This record gives sequence, C-alpha cells and structure tokens, in this order.
Amino acid sequence: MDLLDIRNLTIEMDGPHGRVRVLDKVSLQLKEGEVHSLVGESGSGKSLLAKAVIGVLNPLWDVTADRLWWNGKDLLAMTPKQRRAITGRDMAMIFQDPLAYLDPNSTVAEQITEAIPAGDVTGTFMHRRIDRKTRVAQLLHRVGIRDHDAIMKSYPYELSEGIAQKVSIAIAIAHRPKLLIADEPTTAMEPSTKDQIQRLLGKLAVSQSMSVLLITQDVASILPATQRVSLLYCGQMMEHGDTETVLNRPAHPYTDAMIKMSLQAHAELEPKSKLPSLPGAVPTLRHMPIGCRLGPRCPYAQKQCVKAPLVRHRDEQSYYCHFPLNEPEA
Amino acid sequence: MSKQSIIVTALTSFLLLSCSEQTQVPEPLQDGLIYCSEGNPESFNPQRVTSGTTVDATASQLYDRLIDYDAVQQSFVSALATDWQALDNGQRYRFHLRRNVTFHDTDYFTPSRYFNADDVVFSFRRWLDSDAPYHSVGGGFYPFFAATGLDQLISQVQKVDPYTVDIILTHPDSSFLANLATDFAIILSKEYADQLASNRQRELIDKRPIGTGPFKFVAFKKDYYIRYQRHESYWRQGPSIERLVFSITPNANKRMLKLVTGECDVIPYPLVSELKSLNRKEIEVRSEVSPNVSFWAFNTQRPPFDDPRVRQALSYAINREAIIDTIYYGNAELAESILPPTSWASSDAELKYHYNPEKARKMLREAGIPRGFKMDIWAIPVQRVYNPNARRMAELMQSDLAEVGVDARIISYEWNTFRRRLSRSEHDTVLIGWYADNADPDNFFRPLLSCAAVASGSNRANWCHNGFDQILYQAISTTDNAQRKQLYHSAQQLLMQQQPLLPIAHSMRYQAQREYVKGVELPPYGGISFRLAGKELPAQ
Amino acid sequence: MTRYLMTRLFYFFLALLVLSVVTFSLNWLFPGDPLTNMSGIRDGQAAYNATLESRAFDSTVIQQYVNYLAHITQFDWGLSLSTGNDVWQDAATYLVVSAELVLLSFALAVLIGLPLGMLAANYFRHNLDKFILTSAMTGYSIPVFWLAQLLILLFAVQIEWLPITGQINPLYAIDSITGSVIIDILLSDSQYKLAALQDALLHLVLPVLTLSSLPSMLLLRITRNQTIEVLQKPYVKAARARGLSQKRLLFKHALPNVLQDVLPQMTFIFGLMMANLVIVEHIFNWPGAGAWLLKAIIERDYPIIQMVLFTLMGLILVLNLLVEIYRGWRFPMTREERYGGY
Amino acid sequence: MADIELYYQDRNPSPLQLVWFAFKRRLAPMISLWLLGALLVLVILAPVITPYSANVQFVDAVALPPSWTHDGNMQFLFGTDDLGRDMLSRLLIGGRFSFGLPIIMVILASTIGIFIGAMVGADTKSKLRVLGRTLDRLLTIPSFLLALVLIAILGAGLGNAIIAITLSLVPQFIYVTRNAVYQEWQKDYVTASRLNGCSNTYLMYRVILPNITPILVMQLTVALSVAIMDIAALSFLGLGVQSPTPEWGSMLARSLDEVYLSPWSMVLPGLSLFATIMAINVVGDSLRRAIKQRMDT
Repeated sequence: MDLLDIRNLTIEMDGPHGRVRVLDKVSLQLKEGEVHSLVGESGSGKSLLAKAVIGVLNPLWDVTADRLWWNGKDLLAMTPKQRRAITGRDMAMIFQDPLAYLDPNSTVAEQITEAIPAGDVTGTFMHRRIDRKTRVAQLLHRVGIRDHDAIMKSYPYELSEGIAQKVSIAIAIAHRPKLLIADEPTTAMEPSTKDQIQRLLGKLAVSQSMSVLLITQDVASILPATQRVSLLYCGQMMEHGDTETVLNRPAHPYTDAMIKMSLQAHAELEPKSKLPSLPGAVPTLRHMPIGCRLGPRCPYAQKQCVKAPLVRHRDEQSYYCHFPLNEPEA
Repeated sequence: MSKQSIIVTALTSFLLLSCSEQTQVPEPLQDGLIYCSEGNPESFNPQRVTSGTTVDATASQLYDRLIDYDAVQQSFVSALATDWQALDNGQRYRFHLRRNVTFHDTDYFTPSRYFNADDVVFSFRRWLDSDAPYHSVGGGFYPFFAATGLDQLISQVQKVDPYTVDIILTHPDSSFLANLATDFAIILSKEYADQLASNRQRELIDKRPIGTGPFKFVAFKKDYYIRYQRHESYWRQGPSIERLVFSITPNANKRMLKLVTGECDVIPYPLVSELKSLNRKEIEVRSEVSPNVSFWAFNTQRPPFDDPRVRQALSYAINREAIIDTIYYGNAELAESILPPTSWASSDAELKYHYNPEKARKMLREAGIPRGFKMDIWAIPVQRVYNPNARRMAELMQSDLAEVGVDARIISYEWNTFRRRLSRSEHDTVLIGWYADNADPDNFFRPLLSCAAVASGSNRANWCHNGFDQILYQAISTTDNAQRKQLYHSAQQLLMQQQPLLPIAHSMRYQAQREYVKGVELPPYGGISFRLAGKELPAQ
Repeated sequence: MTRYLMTRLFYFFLALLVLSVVTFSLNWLFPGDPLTNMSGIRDGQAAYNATLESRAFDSTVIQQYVNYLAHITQFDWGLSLSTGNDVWQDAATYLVVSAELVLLSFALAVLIGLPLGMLAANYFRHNLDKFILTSAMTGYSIPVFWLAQLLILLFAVQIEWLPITGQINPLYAIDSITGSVIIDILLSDSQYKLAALQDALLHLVLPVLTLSSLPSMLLLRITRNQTIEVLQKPYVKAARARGLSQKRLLFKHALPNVLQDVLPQMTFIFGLMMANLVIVEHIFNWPGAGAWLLKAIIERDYPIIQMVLFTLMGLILVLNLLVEIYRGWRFPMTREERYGGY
Repeated sequence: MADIELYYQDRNPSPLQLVWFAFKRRLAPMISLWLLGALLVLVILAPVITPYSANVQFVDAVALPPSWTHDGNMQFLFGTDDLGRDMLSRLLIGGRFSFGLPIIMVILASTIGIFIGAMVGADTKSKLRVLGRTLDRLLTIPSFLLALVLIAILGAGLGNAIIAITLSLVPQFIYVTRNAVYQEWQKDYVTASRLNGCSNTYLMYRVILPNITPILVMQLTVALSVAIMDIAALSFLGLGVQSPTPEWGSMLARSLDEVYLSPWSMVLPGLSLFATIMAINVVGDSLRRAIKQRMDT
C-alpha cells in the first residue's frame, strides 16, 4: 500500500478576480521509505500540495480530491483532532526560510522539547526534565550540531540559516515521522550550507528509514537519493515517474525544458546552441490558460492543447501531454 | 491547598458575597441617616459665616442657642436658657441657664463639667469683644453680627452667677431676641477652648467642634462627607438615629438620582418637577412657604453700576416672568420687593420694573452705555432655597441682555471660592439671594443693604445710602408695628428708586426624602435640623 | 541585559528630569507669583521671606531649579493655596484611591481585551469576529462621560442594582486610612466588614466599568489585529504543521508574540486611563487624584496641579519603564541594542 | 474603462490611490465617509440652514419634545431645551464647535507636527537621538492631560481650549512623521535616489512624503477623533466652551439636570458625538486595514 495516495487533488480559492483553481487534479503516490522529488517553478502549486497533505492550508480554500489517503486512511474525512494525531507525528515538514518558521520568542530547546513525544520521557518531574534535555541534545547531534549546549539556549534570531534549518529538521524528526516533507529546504542557501543540508536529508532518509517528499524549484537540486520525481506546472501535474527514466527520457516538453535549463546552469554549453528556456513567463492567476496550462509557452503546442490532456503511461513514467517527446520508435 | 484552588475559593466567595440576596439591611444602615447637602461648610462654627450650607451642617446639629423660635406658636421658647426677663426698659436681658447640660464627649475632648454661664460669656465675647483671645481665630470676622449690628447693640455680657447671665444693650432693640434665636448665636464650650489654648491649637475650635447639640462631630472630608454621631446625653429629646452623614453632592441631578437609588435619605433643593415626573411612591416631596428672596445685585462701587440709571435700565431688560416659568417651573412668586409678601411688614408695592427691552435700550443709551458693553454675571454654583439653578437663570438673562446690546459673561466658582471672591467685591453683578434667619422684617434689610453690611461683606451691592440706613435705624428703635410697617414701606420706595438690586423671586422651600424618614422638619427660618430625626424602615 | 537595563534607566531618569523641568517652568507660566505657585505661600504671609530664601529665589534660575528638585525628591510640593494643607500629605490618600480604581480597571481591561481579542482573531472573518469587532468599535467610540451617564441611568436608576457615587456608603463609618476602600475595610475594626465590603464592591462596579471600557476595547482591537498578523506568520504555520492543537498554538506560540507587540501599547492605554480618570472620578464623586486635579484647576491651586500632573505623568513613565524591562527580559529579540539600535 | 482588458495594463497608481482603491471596496467606511462629508456640509452651512438662532429662547415652547413624539411640534424638529432654545439649531451650530473646530485644530497641529517631524526624521546623525528617545517616552502621556496642563496655565474658555488641544495634538504628529520618515529613509529606493544625486529637500517632498501619506492620513483621523473627544470632555467639565455657546459636550453637561424631563436634550448631543467619533474611527480603522493590505501585497 502506498504511504500517501493522492488522486485528482484540486484546490480552489476566491481571488479578487473570481474563483481560481490553483491546483488542478493532481495525483501522486508515495511509497514507504521512498525519496520523492516534486519539481516546479514558483507558483506551480507544489507548496500548496504539501500544505494540503499536512493540513495547514488556509481554511477558506476548497480542497477536493478523489482520494487523499494516508496509509489507507482518508485524510479529508478526518476530524481536525484525528488529523493532528497524524500531522507532526507520522508526517513532518520543514520549510524554505527556517528563521521565519521558528518561533522567535522560544529558545531552541523549548521548541524541540515541544516536539518530543510525551511517551518518550517518563518518571518524576526532575527525571522528565533531564530526560528531555538529553533527548534534545541527541536530536541536535543527529542533525549534526555538536555544540548543543550553546545552541539549545539560543533564540532563533541568534542562529545562522544552516543551523536554523538543522534545528528545524531536528524538530521534524523528533517524532520519528514516516514522511518528511521538505519544502525547498535549501533554495535560498549558500552552496556549502546547501550541500550540508542535502546530505543530511539523504542520510536521515536512510538511517531513519523515512520517506522524504522533497520540493525543489529545479531539477538540479533534487537529492541524489531520489527514487521518483514529479513535475508540476501552474497547478497541473506534467509528468512523474522513476527518476532515471524521467530525467533521461522526458516525455513532457516541460520536463525537457527543465532538464535543459539545469544543464545550462551546470554544464558548459556548446557554442551556437539555442537557449533551452521556455518562451514567455509563468501566467498570473488572473490569466490562467485553459486546457494544458503550459500551452501558450509550449513549442510543440497545437489546437488540441486547449483540452486538458489525460494521463498516459510509458514504462516507469506517466505524463500529461498530447504530443510527448522521446516516444520510442514504433 | 494548591494555589489554584485558593484562587477558585476566593473567587467563588467573592461572587457569593456580591451576589447573595440581601435579606436584611445591615445595622449601620438601619440606624443611620444620610443627608445629601449641596456644598462644603466653610467652618464648623456658624458664628463666622452667613452661608446656609454651613449653617445647615452645624447650627442645629452641633450646637444649641439660649432661646429658640417656635414658628408654629410664633413665639420664643426656652433652649439653653430656661427663662429670661427684659430689665431696665429693654436695655438689659437676664437669662437663667439650664442645668445638667453636657457638652460632647469625643476622642479629642472630654468635658469635666456641665454647661454654665462661663460658656455663654465666652461664646458671646468671641464675636463681641475684639480683645477676647479667640476673637481673631479664623480671621476675626463675624458677618452676621456685624450686618445685623448686634455687635454694636450689645455692650456687655455679664455672668451674674454660674447659671445666670445678663446681656446689656446700648439701646432698646425690637429685633434683639429674634437675632438671639437665629442659628448664628450658638454656645461654644469654654473648657474646650481653654484646653486648645493650652495646647496652642486654638484654630482647631472651628475645625473639630464641641457643642451641646444633638449630634457630635466625627469626621469631615472636604467635598465628600461629614460624619456625626448621636450625642447620648443630650439634654432634651434627641434623634432616634445613631449616625448622621452629610454626603456632599453639589450637582442637583446627582442628588436626585442618589435619592432615587437610596444613597440619600433626605435632599435639599430637589429638582421638584423632575422628581414629580418620576412619580415614585417611596419619595416624598415636602414644601413650605419660606421667607426668602433671590435678587440680582449690582456692584454699585464699580462704574457704570454706580449710576442708578444703568441699574434701572438693566432691570427693565430682564424678563422675570420667563425666569419664574423656566427656572422655578412656576413654584415661585415674582418679587416686587426684597421683603416677601408673607411678612407682616409687607405692603402692596407696585411692580415697577416690567419687562421692557425698548425702554431699557433707551435708558442705557441715555446713560451713555455703548452697544456691546461687556459685563459679568456671577451665578452662585449651588442650589439655594431662593434659586434652584443660578447658572441657568444667568443664561436666560444673558440672552435678555443680548437683546438690549449688553454682552454678559457668566462666572462661577466653587462655592467657597465664590464667596471669598464675592466678599472681595470682584464682581460686576451677582445672582444671589437671602432667606430669613428670623421672623423680623429687619432681617431682610440690615444684613443685606445697610452700610454696616458693606463692611461685613454681606451687602452684595456694596450699596451704602445714609438716608436708607436712617430709616432702618428708626424702624428697629421702635416696637410699634404700624409705625415700623410705614418705615419699611418708605425704605422699599427708596430701594425701588435706587435699584441697587433687582429682586427676582420669592420661592417655596422644598425638600425631598424617602418616605421612611421621620422627624426631619422644614423650619421656615434657618437651617435644617435633625434633632428629632428617625427612620421607620418597613419590616422585612 | 545589563546594558539594556542601564540605557532604559538612563532614558527613564532623563525623561523624569525633563518632566521636572516642565513642572518647574509651569511655576512661571501659571499666572501670579512663581514662588507662591511653587510653595503655596502667598506674598504677605509671615513665612514668605523665609521661603524666598530657602527656595533660592535670591539666586539664579539654575539654583532655583536645583532647589526645586531637592524639594520634590523629598516630596515637598508646598502648601495647597485653597486649604493651606501640605499637598503631599493630602495627596497620599487621593493617589491610593485612584490607584485602586486604575488597577482594577486596568486588570478588567486586560481580562476583557486580551481574551476577546484573541477569540475574535481565532474566528477571523466569522460572524463572531465581526460581532466582537463591531462592539469594540462602538465601545471605543462612546464618549466616557456619556457612557457613564447611560450606565447610571440603566444600572442605578432603572434597575436599582448599583449605587452611583462614592467609594462606600458613608454610614459604614470606614475611616479612610490608606485611601483604598477595600484595604481600609480590612484594616477597620467595624463589626460589619462583610457587609461593608459588599457595599464597597458594588460601589466599584460602575466606575471600574466606565474607566475600563475604552482601554479594554482598544486593547481588544490591538490584540485582535496583532493576533491575526501573528497567526499568519510562518512559524505559526510551522507549529501547526507539527500537529499542535489550536489551543497550544494560541497560547504557547501566538500569545507571547502578540504580547511582544501589545505590551508597548499598554503604556499608551494606561495613559488614556489616566486622562479618563479625571472624568470618571468627577462623575462618580470619587475622592481620587483625578477629581482633585480637576478641582485644583478650577480653583487654580497650582501646587496641587503641579504635584498631581507630575505624579500621573511620572507613573506613566514608570509603567513604560517596567514594560520595557519586562519586554527586554521576556523577549530578548526586542533588545534593539543587539542590532545597534535605530 | 472597458470590461475586457486586451492587454495587461501598466497603471502606476500612487500609494494614496492604492489605499483608496482598497478602502472604497468596503461598505461601512464608505457610509462613514459620506456621513462625515454630509456633516461637514451641514456644519459649514449651519448659519444658513438652521431654522432659528441657537440662542433665541422661545418662552412659550420650553422643553418641547422632538417633533416625532406625541407632544412634539413640527416647528421644532428636535424639540427645545429647558430654556426654550431649538435643539436642531443648537446641534447644528454646536457641530461647528464640536466637529468644525477640531478639523481646523487638526489641520493646524498636523502642519506644525509634520513639518517638525520631517525635519527630525531626516536627521540621520545621532546627535538628537538621546533627545528623541527621551521625548518618545514623554509622548506616552495622553493629549488630554497635556490639554489640562495648558488649560491650567491659560484658564478656562473656548479660545484657550482651542490652543490647548491644538498644541497637545502636535507631539503625536511629530512622533508619527518622524518614525515614518525615518523608516522610509532606510529603504533602498531612497538610497538609490540619493545616489542619483537628489537633494534632501527633493527627497523629502517628492520621494518620501508621497510614500508616507497614507500613514499621515490615518494619523489625521486618529487626531480628529481625539480632538473631538477632548474638546467635548473639556466642555463637559466646564473648562472649554462657555455658555451660551452650544457645543455637544457642554450641552450634554447641562442636560444632566433634566434627564427625566427632557431626555432628548441628553440623548441628541451624546448621539451626535458618538456617531461622529464612530464614523471617524471606522474610516481610520479601514484606512489602517487598507494600508496594511497595500503593504502586504
């Protein structure tokens, strides 16, 4: 059974210019122990998807889905209390800007302690106190913080970004979750820190044997350990599947463009080659195209594209496109 | 017990305490009475003042006089003097004093002897004899005695024996006994004065008073309250209440509301029409014909009010009928003269100053008063028998005066400040009045308009007219009422011509009280008395 | 923290000093003789010349100010011009009376404003929020003196639940020792303490209600807006993503952060109460410093005006200091010195 | 403007305009704004439209209830007071003192306050910092207490009350302007303009001021409601407007003596005062919300 099973998840909100569908029938499956990367430009709805799963979406937004299952249980049918029993215990989340996502008025120790399961510490009051403290130190060690005594007493604003993200991770894994959702954990970081965090995440995924849903902006930032990858554009799923397959033989023009863009950034281009970026800009919520939302920017688009494409499957990958690339020779 | 449970217990008991249905009126409220007075007393010695507020708070409560005036019998009755005779053709009065009368026993003074002639001599010499050690305490100023000329009339007060006193007059005076029966001629304790003198605390005599009256002084907090306790060994029938409180409430509306909520048992100067419209059966409004007059006095020592034509013109400018209607709600009579029509000396005078703005304008022009002439109207800040709302009256007059081209400004201070500044003659004109201390018509003339009263500060017009004084002197020198009536008539004629003040109204005197209050009577003369006060609370 | 504390104290005393310069110069600005305004001793009184010397009026203004400062640090504010009593001696009970009223009202304002504000924020955009917000706006806009009158008419006159004026029915004969009626009752040897206490509490209801109406509504609005803002902060979302209950979220994470920004407003709210104190005490005949100040202004009793104004304003400064110190200690992020100040 | 936008339009509304767009979308503040506008017109035209002079006393129509009650009289729409003066005329003329005067006072105070505040705020050197910090603390003292001090110096009366309240409003303007200017001064776009060689005066009036206008407008509404409340409170206590001048606060004070006989004489001025302050507060609050909205997006 899939740990997370999402079928046709749709999120709609009332904007100043009418109702907008910010996530359009997105499906995604995640197996236990799997590292899954969700790639999309800003505004693609990847964070919304994560927030919908974890249940911190703005309550005024409408969330509908054919299926939003966690371990075989329907998340949408749960009471808030039941939901909370899963959120933060079985699944945890870390965010892009760790400093903003830590309470500025609690110390690191307080915030980690809060996340430690009540059952982990027992005994008298003093015992519990000492227990908690050692647990906090342990957690800090696990995320690679050595000088735990100083860090524990610190307030978030006293931490560097890397340390703060490590603390966030420590809070997230305190409950030994089955799934860690990492929402662009390294996007705004400097390269060395970025590397540290990425390695930490990969290591934890293995050592804690937990699934990771990593959300990134570009293909290049996905974890080396990633088994599966999904690409979102403007609230629509473009393609998903086995990492190897998708990256090597993309079916969707969008995937293709994303891969080329990251190559452009990382590898030297041959002279005279065409710039592999998509023309135009990401549409605003107000002027969302109908049908396949990539349509206006897609070099291969045809009339048909005003109708949303159905899912198609090919080996280890699924894609939503009328005119897929790299089709095997018939 | 844990901290939380302590808090919970405290909170519940607090709630229970404040919500518990009151089954019984607590004892202090059963045998106590609250009178909501309209202002602060200036002192606790009525000898030193003329203000009714001070008299109310002191004279009948703390002190007794040698003789009292019985308004029903229209005669003088015995008080601290059991009987008295006029000797030497009315130039010497002999008073036999009551025995076994005790002074108040308080935490600041314990009397060792009964009241006797020494106390009478001391009390009279305080205001009579400028060499007396206590004369200058508190300023050495005794306006009532100065205004009525009593300090000139009495030449000597002699102790004949411990219980007999002689008072010797310079000449016979028909108003002497009447003045003696007023609220001002009270008896102080010589023993207390001596004690204070030896402690070098003389000024305390008027701040922590000792008298023989039905109540003794407990505490005074300026602007808030005066507390009294019953004098247990009072020499005649005393009150049935234990405690008396004067709750000082200058605002008439608040006084009325407090009566309604039961925070006051008795209030003076009620807003009669308001109370009647409330129509509550537990509140009684009592009224009494009272010899009083409200008037608008011009400061005749300040130009242009030194010119009789200006005073007359301004008198024509005021619509007094409108004042009677809106300020008194018709519960008063338009005053033709300062002497109320109920007085035996009153004669039918003709109303001279009918409302006539045309004439007023013309006269002002003749007197050389320019248009837009600016003047002040001082309005008393408290309610009085004769004037329920002087400020509002002033507002009415303001618009009347604007009509004739006079720009009037209304001035009002706190009552004691007001009186102090008034006696320094800082005013242009003032809306004030007078109510009689005794039944003698002289009480309306000499304290208000004689030259002596200018010096004593109770002549609000600062008007000194020798011819007028002459007439008054003649009137008190004779005991022939017909002749006196004639003299007062001519005095009024002179007044009407000179117009140092414009009489406005003679008002009814009102008092409102809860119906369970008994024995608080409205005397026609002088201040309120709680000597027989009691409460009959409905059975629970 | 020490450095933070030192700078706060420095600015506090500097402000106090400026305040004393202001009250000192008031003596010249008030009409009449500066010496009389300062000491309450009139020209012509026997002590006048001696005072002239002791107040250094034969010397420079600087000397006079130093002298004035020496006097007021010993609580010597001179004599009242209208009663001749020592101002500070009279002031003691007046100030305690006001303190009782203000503290109770402040407590009530906080008890109403904070929870209701958080409640409204919790139900942001629901009808409950709109209802609370509208009532808060109404309560905030009613002139205090009108509200007092309406409350009197309703609670005292129409349904006769509550008395109108004073601290307690004077028949209970509770001597005013401290000024605080509750303490006075407990200190007194009256046999009817319980009944007196009940009476005093009933007397407290209307003034406290009136005095706390505006501050509580203001506090409510500030708290609500601040809470809404905080609830939209990332760290609250993160906390929610950790599966914390709404209750824990509100009290453990939102409340401290709301307080951090609401606390500085407390001084302002306290100041507003000081201003309204004058009106409330006047209406309900409370023997407090506000009513005393008003009377002094009408009677032009300058020593009293000076003393009461200095004390009221000084108290606001003291509260400001306390709030700053607490805030710096509880919310170290606000110690701006870490960033070098602005 | 056409309903269909063919092209993305590149409008560049000013900060104040942006706030206005956000503001006018809501109903309550717009009603309040209309109410205030109507009141302003009424107050300006008061001498023309009042049926009677505010001080003329109709002796035969004393304490007449409003016209819609049984005993009322169409001649006096809102009834008369205890001296027989027309309530409507008094309310309208009173509005000049209770609403008109505060507007003038706020304009005066804001001119002075914003000018000083801008100068102090532009001073980035720290010489004045100690003084500024000290004054910050003194600014927590409410304007009503300051007004009382000034009344104590000047004595009671309308003119003195105006001076007192105007002066007591100034510090708040200085404070708000200074902080706003200071914060704006730190922003990158100002630095950019400075690097472009703009003079400080130009910066202040063309760059910074337009950006802090919404905040100043909000402070204006706050000050206006404070001014109205203060002048009414002073008059209620007998320290402000003197009789016979009608002013809502003093009308309220004098009506207390006849709450029962003529309740309307207490209700009407109180209600006018309440409605005016409420409208101003609603406008101010919505402005605050609109400003916040603009800053968030």
